[in-house]
Amino acid sequence: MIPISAYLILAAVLFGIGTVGVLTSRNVIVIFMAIELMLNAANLALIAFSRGLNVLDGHVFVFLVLTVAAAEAAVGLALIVLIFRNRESINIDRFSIMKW
Amino acid sequence: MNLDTIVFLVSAVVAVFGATMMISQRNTVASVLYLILSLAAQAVLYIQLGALFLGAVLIIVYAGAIMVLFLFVIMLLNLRGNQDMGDPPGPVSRFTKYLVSILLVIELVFIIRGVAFDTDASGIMSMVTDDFGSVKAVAMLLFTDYLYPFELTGVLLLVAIVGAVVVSKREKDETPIPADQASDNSDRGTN
Amino acid sequence: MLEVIFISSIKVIAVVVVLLTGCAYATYMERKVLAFMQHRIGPNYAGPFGLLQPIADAVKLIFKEDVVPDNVERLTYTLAPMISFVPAVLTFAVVPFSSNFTLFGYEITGVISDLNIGILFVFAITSLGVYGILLGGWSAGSKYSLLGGLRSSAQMISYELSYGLSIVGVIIIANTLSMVELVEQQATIGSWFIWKQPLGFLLYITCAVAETNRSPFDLPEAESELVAGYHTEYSSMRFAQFFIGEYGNMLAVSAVAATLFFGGWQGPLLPPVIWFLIKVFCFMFLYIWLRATLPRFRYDQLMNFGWKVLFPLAILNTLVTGLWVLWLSDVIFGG
Amino acid sequence: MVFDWLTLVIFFPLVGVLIMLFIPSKNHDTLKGVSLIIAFITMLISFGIYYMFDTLGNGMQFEINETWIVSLGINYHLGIDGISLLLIVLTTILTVLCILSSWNSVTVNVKGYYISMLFLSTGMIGVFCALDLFLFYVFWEVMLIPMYFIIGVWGGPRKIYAAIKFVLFTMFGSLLMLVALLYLYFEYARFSGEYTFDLFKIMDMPIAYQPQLLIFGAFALAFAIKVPLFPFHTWLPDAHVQAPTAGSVILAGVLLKMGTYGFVRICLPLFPEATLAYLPYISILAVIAIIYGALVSMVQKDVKSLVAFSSVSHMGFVMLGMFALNMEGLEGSVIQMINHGISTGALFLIVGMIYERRHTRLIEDFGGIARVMPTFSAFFMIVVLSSIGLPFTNGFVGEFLILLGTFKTNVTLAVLATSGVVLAACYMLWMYQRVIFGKVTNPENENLKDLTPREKLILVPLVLLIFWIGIYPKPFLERIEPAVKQILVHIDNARLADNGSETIIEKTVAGETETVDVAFGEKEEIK
Amino acid sequence: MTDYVSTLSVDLSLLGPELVLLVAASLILIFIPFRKMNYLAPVIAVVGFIVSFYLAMGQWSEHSSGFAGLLTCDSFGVMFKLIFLLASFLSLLIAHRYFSVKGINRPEFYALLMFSTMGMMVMANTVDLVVMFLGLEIMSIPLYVMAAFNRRSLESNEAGIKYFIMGAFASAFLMMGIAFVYGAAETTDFRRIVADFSYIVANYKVYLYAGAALILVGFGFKIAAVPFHTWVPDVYQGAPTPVTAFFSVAPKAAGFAVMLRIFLYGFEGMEILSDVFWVLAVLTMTVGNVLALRQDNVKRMLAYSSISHAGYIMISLVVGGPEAISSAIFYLVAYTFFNLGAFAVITILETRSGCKSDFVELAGISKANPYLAAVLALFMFALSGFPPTVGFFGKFYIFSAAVKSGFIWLVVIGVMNSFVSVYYYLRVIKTSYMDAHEGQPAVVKMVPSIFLVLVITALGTLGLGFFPQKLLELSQSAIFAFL
Repeated sequence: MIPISAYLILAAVLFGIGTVGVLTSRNVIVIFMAIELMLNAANLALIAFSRGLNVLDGHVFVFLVLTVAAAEAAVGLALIVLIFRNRESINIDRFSIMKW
Repeated sequence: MNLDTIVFLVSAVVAVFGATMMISQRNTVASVLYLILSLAAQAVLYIQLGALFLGAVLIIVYAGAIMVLFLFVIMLLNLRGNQDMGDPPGPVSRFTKYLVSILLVIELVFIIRGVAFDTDASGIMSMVTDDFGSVKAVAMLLFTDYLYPFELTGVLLLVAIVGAVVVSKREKDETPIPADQASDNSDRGTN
Repeated sequence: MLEVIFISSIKVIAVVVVLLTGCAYATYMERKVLAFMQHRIGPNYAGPFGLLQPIADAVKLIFKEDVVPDNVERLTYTLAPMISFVPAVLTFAVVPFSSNFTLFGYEITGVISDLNIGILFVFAITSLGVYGILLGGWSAGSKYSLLGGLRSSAQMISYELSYGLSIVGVIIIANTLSMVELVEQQATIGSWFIWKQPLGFLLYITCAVAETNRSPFDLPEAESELVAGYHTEYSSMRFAQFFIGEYGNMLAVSAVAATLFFGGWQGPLLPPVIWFLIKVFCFMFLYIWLRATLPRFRYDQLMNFGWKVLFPLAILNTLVTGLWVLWLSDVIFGG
Repeated sequence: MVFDWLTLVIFFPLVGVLIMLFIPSKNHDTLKGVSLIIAFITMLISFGIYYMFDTLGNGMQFEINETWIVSLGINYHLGIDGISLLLIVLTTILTVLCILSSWNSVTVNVKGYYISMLFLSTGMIGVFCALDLFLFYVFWEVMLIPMYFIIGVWGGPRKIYAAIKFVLFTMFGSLLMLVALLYLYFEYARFSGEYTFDLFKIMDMPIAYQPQLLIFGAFALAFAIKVPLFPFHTWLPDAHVQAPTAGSVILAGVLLKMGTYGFVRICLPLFPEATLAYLPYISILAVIAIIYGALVSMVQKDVKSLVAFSSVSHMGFVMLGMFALNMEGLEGSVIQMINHGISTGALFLIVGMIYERRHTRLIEDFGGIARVMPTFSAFFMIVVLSSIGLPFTNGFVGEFLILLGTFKTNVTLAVLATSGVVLAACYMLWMYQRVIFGKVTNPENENLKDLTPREKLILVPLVLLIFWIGIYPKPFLERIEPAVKQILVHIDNARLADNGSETIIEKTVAGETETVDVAFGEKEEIK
Repeated sequence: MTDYVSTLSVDLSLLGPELVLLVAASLILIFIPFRKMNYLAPVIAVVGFIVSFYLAMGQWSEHSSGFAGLLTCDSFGVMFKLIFLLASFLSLLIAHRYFSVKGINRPEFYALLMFSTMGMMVMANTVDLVVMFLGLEIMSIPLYVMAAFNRRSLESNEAGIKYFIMGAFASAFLMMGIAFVYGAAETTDFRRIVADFSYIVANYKVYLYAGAALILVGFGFKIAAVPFHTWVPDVYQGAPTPVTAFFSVAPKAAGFAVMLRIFLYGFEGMEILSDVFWVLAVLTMTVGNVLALRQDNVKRMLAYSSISHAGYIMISLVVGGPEAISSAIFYLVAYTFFNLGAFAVITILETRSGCKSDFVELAGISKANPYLAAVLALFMFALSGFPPTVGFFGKFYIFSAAVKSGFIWLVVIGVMNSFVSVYYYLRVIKTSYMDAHEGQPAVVKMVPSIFLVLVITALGTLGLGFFPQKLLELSQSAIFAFL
């Protein structure tokens, strides 16, 4: 049997990779995907906990989070399309009419 | 080294590999593909953890819909190959970012390890009943105890639809942004 | 343990072989049926009645030169045909093709794997099929391909919703997601779900045609506008993979339709596998018939039809079915 | 139910503000008229209060104590004693004079100006009446707003700098005061279980020595900046010089008094032990202020900044007298507050009058004014003498009492302070000589017109007051005396305790000391 | 099968205000295709807000929960509902004129505003982390869109995408935190967490603390606490001004509503939180203030100022206890009034052509629009905490709660910050009243909707400053849920 902590560590690593992605990437789409990865890491943790605790609430949460991710994706991608139309770039550093 | 462990190790490695490649690719489409790879590996882990239903949902929703949407957008914007990504950032800012992130990972890993190996009772998977993670069991919870959040997700999706339409729908009388404004790259405001 | 693996492998190989042959002969069938419908003869040189034509085609495609245009994205260009082909094959992993039978003293189940979330698995897999088309269209670096890819992905995403919702009615009534159980519940013709879910079936079959990019929803590869759509730049085996993918998908949705609405392998007299194949090929015939009969939609008509007709109908169907089941249960079990 | 005179006098100017809001901003004359009438009525009300004031009464009069914010124990508690009374009257008089003096000099945004003036007078009177610390703080801060506008909008060339400096300096002190005030509030709640900001209730509470020092420091800083005491005075020359005439008058005449008033009303009775502990330092600072202010005044080229620095010097006297902590010193200190208001106010008015004519304030631009403007010169003379403290003028009474009080406690300081009087004579008279006497060197000065009736009307009441206080100060002193005695009671108690034994305080408030230490202990941890 | 039916029966009256908003927003959406009826959208929205407000007031004394305990209706939540409704209502009035002038008056905006408000209400009215998360998302997604609502403005686009990325990033942290809390406590319901707190801490302390930390990071982004504040100035500057007005008040209030619940009720037993918040509060106040000092754009300045105000409110998180909570509520109400008022003035000034809210553009408005300038000055004084405005009393109340618990040094830092803030707030007044301007300053056309906003906010700012008693009582009784 694999200990639950192994899954949690994996989730933490994925979460960390997502964070690195958000902080270092300059491609908006990749940043966005990294955020999705972070959400998925949370999902993995939820499922692992759910298994460890032997209750199903975690599964329900994952279901809800997936919905949230879908909703975010819809709006986020629409925004990316919008700004690309006007700016012709997906490099986050180019979005600097105002400074970060 | 039984089958479970092998499956876990392989999936974990693939998941991490996909994630790492995803953030390090310069080609956006490749990034998407690597993320899908990582998600597929995660779906395997879900199933291994007894979340059969959610594993399928992960593939259907994420790989089947969300990532398609990503690809669709990339195609719509016709981003081919290396986009204008400018000069690489200075070593200092890059270093700080990596440092912060790596510290975060290390911290989380240590936290988990610390707990897991102190109290193994909770760390080891307990045996579960057959219908653990089945559609029925999850749905039972979802439509009884968690009815309220479930209904809220409905609202959330409605909101997302409205939002996406508002952002992307061109009004009939809408004029494009004048060229001089679009090229205005000067830094206004101070920070 | 080893035994199980061995039997499973044999089953997998058998299914894949049958599937590939099915695909090949689906093309033959299409050409033949179309020809008859148009008062032509169709392929008739290779072999008797042109029966060897698919093999000749395959040989031709294998030996053709593999042309790769210059400005393609190598990785995705190579991957795309495979991605479009694999899901079609994978779908059959959960489709029961027969009842359990005994062969050489081994008890063999009539399905490769009886997942208790079988239908979800089917949807998970078929939803991946779009990647092949999308990536193929994008990576080829041609306008036609790109437009074809875009159209097809938009179309598939749009119809996937109704596609999914159309079978929810069946699932609600059957109260299971396992394909095997579904088939078992339709033992007699009277218990086929088509009778309980006529609207669901119509929606399903319409969406399935759109999902597989078949006429009259074949805009991604509309010859008159886009040459050949997403596979314009493909040739030789890569093209063949796309082709097999398309027909494989047709077979897959047909198999699912047969399983969900027409009792799968259930049937009198004939062996179950034969019944299954008959039902599947009936649907294949339906596809061809549609192609021969209906003109192609315009793109906006297609989208409007999907979102404004099919989707609301699918929701309505789900709602009515749900209410019906609730109400019925109240009546039968006394609230 | 007694009629609430104090509320009336505080908020009557706001009635004017309300009326003026509805007058179109083009009607300058109406606006001026309304504001003058309102200010005048306010002055009459304050006179009424003056006459109704019971000279023999001990403690607060006209007291009003209504609940305001019940949940926090904040009351609308007003009341005046002699000290407040005189300052209120001074305020209302100066407000009227200021409005008169700005009649022609303010031409832009007239409406805003007069609204600010009336608003300001509400704030100032409120400070002098408030007996609830919260209320006091509110009025204290409120008056910053109109003053900021008066300096910033209608001021001189560096008005913006001066205005913001004025606000920031005052804010800095008062915010620390707020913290101290909150500390007192909870300390009292711990002491008695009742949440209140009432000055007299808090006065009854013994405060442990260490925290008392800190709290006194916070309050004293706020007040010292306002006074301004020596190292905190730098905002004053800027504000005075840049402010319009009326602004300078109010600033010098009333606003500075709020600082000293704060010392008298809050610091001394509330923290007697800390007062004694701080006494030497403050006295020394006061003496430094006296001499420093005088010396700097002497080298000023600008009349207005000369007067401004002389304020530093004069306020030093006030502080010195106050911290003599005896009857004479304190009485003198209070009288000197009034005096300074009158004479420095008058000086600023006079400078304003000449500035209106010549649009310069540099001493070297003048000379021989006496020839062309004899009446002006005469008034100027009287005011200058009053400022110096010549006998028979008000300045003499104040400074004499202060020096007398100081001599009783510390001869060295008194001697040093006396030199300030001498220096005052030097710079004032030297300035007067250069401006008024001699030949008319500058041709522009030849055609100056003498004072108009309006200007005379402004100066006459001040001159009358100068002589009244100078010759017959009894009515003022007898009103101050009971109040001063009250305050000295607190000080004497502390002194007794102090002389008896260092530890008496600790004993009397032993229980309290402990809790306070706990509170501070927590604070240390947090730090 | 029958079980489903019985559990489905729920009391919808608890959701009254939310449902009203939902229905009104849907109505607006339904009317969109009928272009001629689009003018109805703001009307429907206003009616919706008023009805919702009325219903929410009716819930004041109701303390009950529904939906298997996931929906909690208590006075704390209701208080916040009222704050959100007030803020949204005022923002809506501000928005109408501005959007008409800018040519982006699309009815979807009002629907989004109502959805967002509904999300906030969901957030504030639950003790379950997951529901909070969903509420947060329902609130945030419309906000992303609203930030980018001026589709033709690059600044607005940028604001949208930046806000989106930061918001989604924060959500991910939040979700990870929730996962950890769930792992530690086996539940996300705070009532159960509180009940078993000592057991959880004894056994799963690390998970719980890690979860709390991640949640803190997530909400840190939402309320723009330093060091998670970097998105604020750009988003505030870029978004359409009425939207900025809304951002600066309502989502912040929602964030605090949740944080108060989480950290002062759910995780009350964690002593370390006080220290963490101490540092965060000081940083937030100070950084916000110091950076605000050197801004040349009023909107940007107000953005930094809103950061520092969040810092003041965070003091109440440091302190804890009933006083602190009610002081935070009081301050949020007060802040709603004067901050929205300030933005209302900025908005109406921006309806002049080519105006970008730089400081220099304020010069001379006191001549052309004396009343507007006066009201602006009033709000600036309130922001900087001068009596007799409610801004002073709010700060006073928060500081007094802190002093009471012995956080004297924190209060000293707080007042010093508010001292610093005086400088830049007065700069606005300075520019509008004292700076010279060239040419004839443009007179701004006043419209009834903005006039109404100004009257409400100014009366609120002054009236509550003079007579805070009633609001004090309300905010003190609103903390019933914590006792």
